[in-house]
Amino acid sequence: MQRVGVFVCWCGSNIAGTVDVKAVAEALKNEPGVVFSTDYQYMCSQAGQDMIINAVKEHNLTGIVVCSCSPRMHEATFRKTAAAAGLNPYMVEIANIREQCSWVHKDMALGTEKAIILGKAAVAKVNLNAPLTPGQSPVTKRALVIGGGIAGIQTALDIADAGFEVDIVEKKPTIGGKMAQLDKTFPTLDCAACILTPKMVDVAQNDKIRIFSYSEVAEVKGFVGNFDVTIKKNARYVKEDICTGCGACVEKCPMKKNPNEFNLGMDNRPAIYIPFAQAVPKVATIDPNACNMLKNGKCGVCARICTAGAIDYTQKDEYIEEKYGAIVVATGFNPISMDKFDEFAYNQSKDVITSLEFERLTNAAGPTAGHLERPSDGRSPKTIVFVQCVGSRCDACAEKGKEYCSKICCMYTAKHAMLVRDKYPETEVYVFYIDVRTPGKNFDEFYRRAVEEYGVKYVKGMVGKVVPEGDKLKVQASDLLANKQLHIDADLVVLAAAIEPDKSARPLATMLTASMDTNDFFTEAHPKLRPVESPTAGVFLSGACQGPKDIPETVSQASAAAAKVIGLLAKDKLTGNPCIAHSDELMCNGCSSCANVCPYGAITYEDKEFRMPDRTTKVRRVASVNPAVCQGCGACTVACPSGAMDLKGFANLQIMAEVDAICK
Amino acid sequence: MNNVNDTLIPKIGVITDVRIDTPDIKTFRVVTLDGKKAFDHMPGQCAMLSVPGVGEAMFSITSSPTNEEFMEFSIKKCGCVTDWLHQAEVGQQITIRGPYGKPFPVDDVFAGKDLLFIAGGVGLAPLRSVINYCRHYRDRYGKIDIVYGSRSKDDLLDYQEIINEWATDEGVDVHLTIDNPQEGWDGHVGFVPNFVKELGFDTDKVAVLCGPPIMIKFTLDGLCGLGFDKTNVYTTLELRMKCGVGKCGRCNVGAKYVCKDGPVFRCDELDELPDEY
Amino acid sequence: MQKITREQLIAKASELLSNGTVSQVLGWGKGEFDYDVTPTLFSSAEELENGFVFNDFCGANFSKYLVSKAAKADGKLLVFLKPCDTYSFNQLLTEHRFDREKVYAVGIPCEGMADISKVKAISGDGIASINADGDNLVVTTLYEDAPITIATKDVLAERCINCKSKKHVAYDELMGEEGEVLASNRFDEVARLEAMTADERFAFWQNELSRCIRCNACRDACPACTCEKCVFDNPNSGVENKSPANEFEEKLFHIIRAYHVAGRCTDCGECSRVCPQNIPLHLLNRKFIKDINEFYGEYQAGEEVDSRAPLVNYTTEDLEPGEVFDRGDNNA
Amino acid sequence: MQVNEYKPLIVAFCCNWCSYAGADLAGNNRLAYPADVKIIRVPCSCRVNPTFILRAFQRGADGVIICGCHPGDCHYTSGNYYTRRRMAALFSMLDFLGIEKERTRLEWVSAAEGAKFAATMNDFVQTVASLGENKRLEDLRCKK
Amino acid sequence: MRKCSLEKINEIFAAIAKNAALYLPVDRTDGSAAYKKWEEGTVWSNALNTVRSPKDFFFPQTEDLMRFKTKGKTVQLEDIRTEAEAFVVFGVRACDVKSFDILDRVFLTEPADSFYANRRNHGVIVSLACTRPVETCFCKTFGIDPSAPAGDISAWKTESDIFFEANTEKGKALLHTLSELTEECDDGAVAEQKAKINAVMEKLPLKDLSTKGFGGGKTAELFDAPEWDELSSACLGCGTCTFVCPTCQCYDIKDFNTGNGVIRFRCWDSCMYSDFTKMAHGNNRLTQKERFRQRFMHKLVYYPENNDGLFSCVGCGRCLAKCPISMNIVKVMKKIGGNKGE
Repeated sequence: MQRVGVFVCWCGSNIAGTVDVKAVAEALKNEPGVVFSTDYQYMCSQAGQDMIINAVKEHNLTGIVVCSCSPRMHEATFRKTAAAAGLNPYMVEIANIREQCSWVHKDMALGTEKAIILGKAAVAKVNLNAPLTPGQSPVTKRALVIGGGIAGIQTALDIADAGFEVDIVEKKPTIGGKMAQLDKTFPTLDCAACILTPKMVDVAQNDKIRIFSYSEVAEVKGFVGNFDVTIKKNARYVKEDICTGCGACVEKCPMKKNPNEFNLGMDNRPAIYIPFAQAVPKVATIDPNACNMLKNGKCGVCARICTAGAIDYTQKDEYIEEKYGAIVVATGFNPISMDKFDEFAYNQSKDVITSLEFERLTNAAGPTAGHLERPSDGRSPKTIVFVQCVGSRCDACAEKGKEYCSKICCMYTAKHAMLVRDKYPETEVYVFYIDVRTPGKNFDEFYRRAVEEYGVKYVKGMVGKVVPEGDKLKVQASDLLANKQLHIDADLVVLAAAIEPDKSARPLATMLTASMDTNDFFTEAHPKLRPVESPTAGVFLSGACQGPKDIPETVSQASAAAAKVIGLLAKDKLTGNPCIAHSDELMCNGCSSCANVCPYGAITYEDKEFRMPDRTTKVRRVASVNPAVCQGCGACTVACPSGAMDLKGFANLQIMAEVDAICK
Repeated sequence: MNNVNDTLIPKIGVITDVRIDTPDIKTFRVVTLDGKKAFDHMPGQCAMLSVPGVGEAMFSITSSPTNEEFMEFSIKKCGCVTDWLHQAEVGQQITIRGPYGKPFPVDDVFAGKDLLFIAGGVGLAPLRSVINYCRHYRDRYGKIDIVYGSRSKDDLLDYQEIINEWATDEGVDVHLTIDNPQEGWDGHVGFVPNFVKELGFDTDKVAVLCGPPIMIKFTLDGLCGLGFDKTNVYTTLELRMKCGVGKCGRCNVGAKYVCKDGPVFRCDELDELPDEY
Repeated sequence: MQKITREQLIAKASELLSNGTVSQVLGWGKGEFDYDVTPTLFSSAEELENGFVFNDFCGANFSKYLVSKAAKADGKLLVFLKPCDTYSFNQLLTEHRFDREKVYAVGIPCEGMADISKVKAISGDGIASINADGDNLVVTTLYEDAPITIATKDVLAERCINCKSKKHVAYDELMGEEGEVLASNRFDEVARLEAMTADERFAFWQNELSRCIRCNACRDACPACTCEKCVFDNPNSGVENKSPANEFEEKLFHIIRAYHVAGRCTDCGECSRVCPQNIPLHLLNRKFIKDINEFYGEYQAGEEVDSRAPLVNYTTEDLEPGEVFDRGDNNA
Repeated sequence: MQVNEYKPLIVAFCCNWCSYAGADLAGNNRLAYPADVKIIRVPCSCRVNPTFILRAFQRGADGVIICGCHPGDCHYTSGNYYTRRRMAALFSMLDFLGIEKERTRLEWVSAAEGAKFAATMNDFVQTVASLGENKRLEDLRCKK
Repeated sequence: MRKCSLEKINEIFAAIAKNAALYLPVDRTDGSAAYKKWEEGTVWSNALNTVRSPKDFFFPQTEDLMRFKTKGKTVQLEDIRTEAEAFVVFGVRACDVKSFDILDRVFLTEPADSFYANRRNHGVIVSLACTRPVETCFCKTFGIDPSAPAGDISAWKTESDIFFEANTEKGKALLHTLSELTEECDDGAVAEQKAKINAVMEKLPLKDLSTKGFGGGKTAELFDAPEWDELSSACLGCGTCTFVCPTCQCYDIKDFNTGNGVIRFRCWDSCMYSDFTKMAHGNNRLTQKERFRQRFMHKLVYYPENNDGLFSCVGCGRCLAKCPISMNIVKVMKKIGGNKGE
C-alpha cells in the first residue's frame, strides 16, 4: 500500500459546477492508503502543481491521485509533476471527473457521488502501482532494405542521404525491379529507364549504400534497434569485385538458348548474362542450370575469355551476418499467373500477353527493339484488345483471382492504348473495363486524352472468351452499355493481370514476425496514422508489398519509410513504454497462447532450468517478453490461462481493485 | 454465544511503536485497545497477528514475559502479511491472539544451568524473549553465552540492545559475527557454526539454537562434535499454521503439531520425528 | 468387450520393454474390484503380468500424466492411447507440455468404456465381480444369487455413447484397426439446453453446480488444465478461492475453468467422469466447442499438432457478440 | 422515465485509444448519460479478462459493457478482434447458464463517436434498469 | 426400544420437523443421495450412504467466523456467532456416526472450537443400521458394527417397521416427543435384523482388511516405506478423498474483502493440495508423495498416536468410490503395514 495524496481539481467551475469537490476530497480521506486529501481551483496550474510537490514532501507521499480532467489531457503533466517531486512518474493515477463526470451529469448529488467512486477506484489502483522505468536499448545505426526496386532504391537513397549506412538485399542479379522493365510511365509518358537508371547509379556510387544483389534474407533475429540478419549471397560464379561488366563472356557463351527473365521469356539469353545494359551492379551472373561447365564440367569458355579473371566456377553460397537498427520491406509485386484464366487463351496463343509483356514489346531495349510485333509471327497487329481487371476485383468465393483492385491497371492500359494509337494510328484499340478508376493527379485527363484524342475504344463490359482461330484471336465480349454481344477479331490481346505481393514476402514476414493480411500484403501498424510502419517495431514498409501502388505513390511511401527509419536511427537509445507485459516464469506453461496473439512478435520462448519441488531440476519452456518490442496492449494477458502474463501499469490486480472500488 | 471464548477470535491490538532493526526486519510494539498487554506468555511462545483482509500469520513473541506493558514482535519482510505490516505506521490496529505453543523450559530444565544461546539472522527474535527472561531472573541461571551472527552488521537484530545491555551484563558473554568483512566492523567474521566451533564451549550447558535451517543443522553438528548431548540442545521450528491449536491440520511433523507441541523442541525429540520439517 | 485384449497389450509392452524401445509403461493397474483401475507405471514384464489390466473400465485418459511422467523417465515412456486420448496428446504437444521424444505412443482401439454407476443402477450395488462376455457384462453381486447379464452398450459412459472419433490422430504404433471420425450427437444435450428459456437454464445449472464441492477433481484430471499454477490456487491472481462460499463462487470457478480450456478442450470427458457429484461439466466445455464451431468454423482441438486455437485467432469478418443471440431465437 | 426506476450499477471498460476518447468527447460535447456508468480505462479492449467482468457482477454491478475501437481500427491492429471472439464466447456461455444476456455488451466506439458513446450508455443503462437488480451472478457477501 | 410402522414414517418426520430442522438422505436426479432438509413430500432415500458425509452439519465446507470493519487505521471486530438452530440428522450410518467421535476429539479438545461445539450441542443424531452394505464397506476393520450404530438415537429398519432406541439424554428427549407415534417393543425384530446384516458382512470382499501394522508409534517404521512412491504415483492431488471423507477435518482460515468489510471464514482444506503447507519462504511437503503420505499416515498413525489408538478412518468407502484414479486407503493398507501381500 502507498501513502497516497488525493488532489481534487475544481477546473474553475467545469468540475466544481456539478461536483462538490470539497466533499470528494473529504470522502477520499478515509480510503485505504490516503494520508492527504485536498482540493484546488486549477490543479494543472503552476500553483496547483507546486501544491502537489509540497504535499509529496510534507506528507512523504508515495502515490498521487489527481481527480481532474481526462488523463488524455493532463496525465503527462502530472507525471512530470510527480517526477519533479522526486516520485516515479508512474505513481500517478487520474480520476476523470470532468469529461466523464461533471460534464455529462447535471445533478450535483449524483455527480459528486460518482466523482467519489471514480476517486476511490483511482486510489485503489494507485495503491497497487509500482514504480516503472522505461527500458532502454541501443540502436545499431544501419538500415536494411529488402528489395531493390524503385521503392527500395528510394528508401535507401533517402536514408543514406541522412548519413546512415544502408544495405540493399536484392534477390535478382541487379537492382531496378519492375520499373526497369517498363517502357514509359503514366501520366507524363516519360521513359522509365531515363528516370530510374540515374537513381540506380546514385545507389551504386553512394558510399553509404552496399548492394547485396543475387542475395536473400535467410534469418532475422533480434528486435527494433538490434536486428541480427543473416544474408544469403547466392553464388553467381563471377567475382563481383573483379568483373568489369564488359560483356565479352556473354557474347562468347555457347549456351545461348535460355529464356530471358528480364524480357519475360520472350527472347533468350546465354548461360552467363547481364540482365540489361544499365544493370547495377553491372556484373555477369552464371545461370547454374544452363551452364555446361557447372552442369557437366565441360566448356569453360567464359573463364578463358575473361581477361580480368573474374569467373570462379567453385564459388559457393555465402552467408553474411549483419546487424541493423531498422528493416525496410520493399519486396514489391508480381503479376499473377494466368494459368487459371483459360478463357483468355493465354497458354494457347503467344499473341495473348500480359501488360508487363506488352511493356517489354514496346520497349526499345526489349525483344523487338521497340517495334510492336506479334510474338507469334512478328506481324504488326491491326486490332488490339486490352482486357482490364484480369484477376482483380474477383468474387470472394471465386477460385481464382483477387478480391482487391490492383489499382495501376486502368492507368497503364490507358497509357498502352494511347502509345499504340500514337505510333500506329491505323491500329484499332479496344479496352474492355468494369470501371475506369482514375483518381490521381492528371490521371483522369490522361485517360480522357486516350479516349478523346487518340480514339481508343473503351467498352464497358467483360471479355468472356478469347479463341485462337487461324492467325486471329476471336474475342467474345459484352458491351454492357449497348447491351449487346461483341465479336472482335483481334491480332493481339493484352491482359491487365492483377498484381500480387512477391512470393518471397510470406516467409520473410514470418522471419520478421510482421503480420500480413489474407492477400499476403504486409499490414500497417495503423491503416491511417502509421501507414509505413509494420506493427512489428523497427520494421517499415515501402512500396507495393503493403498494397498495390503506382510509381509516385511508391516513391512517396518509400521516402516516408525512410523518414521513419532516419527518425529511429537518429536516436542513440530507444526508450520503451514501461507499461508492458511481463511473464512470471514460475507460472508460465510455455503453451504459446500469448505468442499467438501478440501482434508485435514481442514474445519468445526459452528453455529454462527450474529447481523442482523434489529437489531435481527440470527444463521448462517459458515465455519472455522483449520490452523493446512490446507495445502494452494486453492481449497476451487474457490469452494466458495461468495468469503468468500480466501488464505493468494495468495489472490484473489493479483493474480488479478498480472494479471492486467502483462496485462497493 | 458471544460470551464463549474461541481461540480463533482475536483481540484488536494497536501498534504503538515501530522500530527499524535491519533493512528487512522491523520490531513492532503491540498493546490492546485499552493499552494493556494482550495476554501473558512464556518465552518461546507465539502469537497470531493478522491484518484483516490480508491474512493471519504466526510470529514468535520477541519481548520477555517480564515486560508487563507490551509485547514486541520482530518481523522479517517475506510474505503478504509481513509486507503489509512493514508499511504499517504507529496507531495501526491489527488483531492478535495467543499465546500458542510450548515455551522453553526456563523454569525447570534451564534453572541453575549455564546457558548458551546461538542465533542467526532473524532467529534472534524468539531467543530475545528467553534471553531477557533469563537476564531478568539472573540469579536463577549460571553463565550465559550468546552467539549471534548475521549477513552483515546492518542485519544484526537488536544491535543496540545487545551491545548496550546484554554485553554489559555481569556473567553474560556476547559473541557476534558477520558473514563477510565489512568496513567499520572489527568483530569476528565468519559463519555461526564455525564460530561456535572456534569458541569451543563446555558441554555442561543447555544450548538453544534458532536460525535458518541450514545454520541449525551445521551448528547442531558442531555442538555434537564439541560433545554436547542433544538432550541439552533446544531449537524452534516454523511451519505453516492457521489455527494455532492443533486443529487445522497442517503444521504437524509426524504426530506432533508445531503450534501445540512446539515450536520449542529438544533436539533429541526432533530425531524421533520424521524428516519433514 | 474390447477388441484388444489385456494379453495383447502386455505382449506389446513386454516386447517394447525388452527390446529397449521403452523403459517404462504407463498402463492400467488392477484395483480392488473389477471396475476400479489405477493409472500405474510398469517397468517389467513381471509387473505387467501381475498388475496390468485392460477391460471396459479403463476410461482414464493418460495424456496428462505425460506432463509429469515423461520427463522423469530414464528412457522412453510407453503410453497406451485410446482414440479420444490421442486428441489430448496432440493438444498437449501443441502447447509444448511434454517432450515427444520421451514418449512412445501406442494407439489402441476402443469400443467405448462402461460407467460403473450405470452398471450399479441395473445390477444393484454390492458388486462382487464383473466379467466381459462378448457384448455383455456379467455381473455378480453380494445380494443376487444369479449373475446378471447387462449389454455393454446399455452402460456405456456418456462420452462413449457420443464418441466423436474412433480414429487415432497420433501414435508411434497402432494396434488393431484404425477407426473413423464419427458423426456423433454430442451437442444434442447442449442444444436441448439452448432451447430452454433462460430461467430454465438458470434453474438447471443452479441445481447442478450447487452440488460442487470444489474438490478440483475436474481440473486436476483435465488434460487441458496443466497450468504450473492454477489461478484458483494462486493468492496473487485475485480470483484464488478454495471452496465455493456461495452460488457465485461455484459459477465463477466453472465458467473460468471452461473459458480457460475453450478452444483447447478436446472434449475427452474426464471432467464429468471424475466429478464425485456427477455434475455434467462436459456440457460447459461442449457449449464452447459448439459455439466455436458455429461462429468460427469447425475446429477440433488436438486434431492437428500446432493448430491455432480459435480464441487465440481471429478473422476480420468474425461475428459480433450481439449477433450470437440472433442466430435464431433460442429463448422462444 | 418512471420515478422509481431501478438505478443500476454499470461498469464500462473502455480502450484508451478510441472508446475512452469517445467518452471524453461525449463530455466535451456535454452529451449527458446516467451517472450509473463508471468507466475503467484499459489500454485495449483485449485487456479485459473475463474474470474482470465476473468480478464486477460479483461485487454488485448490474451490467458490464466493453467498448473498443471499431474492427480494423485497433491501435494495436488486432486487439479488438480477439476481444470480439472472447466476448462472443463468454457472453454466449453466460447466456447458457441462464444469466440475462442483456447485462453484458460489447460496443465499438471510436474517438469521434462521442454521441454514439452517450447514446450507447443511455440505451444500456435503460436496458439493464429494466432488468432490475443482478440476481443471477451476485455474491450476497458483497451486498451492502 | 420403540417401534413405528414405516407407513407412518412421514408422521414421524413431521413430528420431528415441528421442533427442529430435520435433515435426511434424499435421492437426487443423478442417482446419488444427499442430505436435504425435510419438508412435506420429501422422500427418504434407501441409499446406503450419501456422497457428502454428514460431517457437513457440524463442520460445514465454509463458515464465516467473524467480520471486520476497517477505516483508516482502525479495525473493528464483529462477533457474528449466534446460537445454532436446533436440528436433527436422520439416518446416519454407523460409520458416519463414528466419525463424529473422531471429529469431537479434534474440535472439542481444549481449547474447544466454539463453532463446532455450537452445532454439536444443537444437533441430534438419529442413526440407522445398515441393511445393505456394499463391496466398498470396511467399517468392521475399525471395529464398527453397522448393525448397531451409535448416535443420540439408534434406529433399525425392517421391511415393515422402524425401531428406535435412545442412547443419550438428547436422544431420549427427542424420542419422547415421538411417543405418540411409536410404541414400546422388544428387541426381537432388531436382533433378527442384526443377524441378517452380520451375515452379509461376512460376504464383503474387504472383510479381512486389518489395521495390523498401523497405529501410534509406527511412524519410524512406515514413514520411509518404499511403497509410498508407487502408491502416490498416479495421485492427481485433487481434494476428492478429503472432501467426501467423514473424518478429514483440515481447514484453512481466509479473509474475504467484500468491499464493505472483511469476512474471516474458514473452509475445508486438503492435505493433498500443493499449497497446504506452503509458507512465504518454503514448503515442507514439496511433492505429491509427501502430501499423499501425510493423509494416510495421519489417519493410520498420527491420529491414533494422539488419540488412544483410535484410527481416523471409519471405512465408509466414499474414497473408494470417488477417487478419480481409484487410489484409496484400502490399497494403501494392503501395500503397507500388516496386510502386506494379501
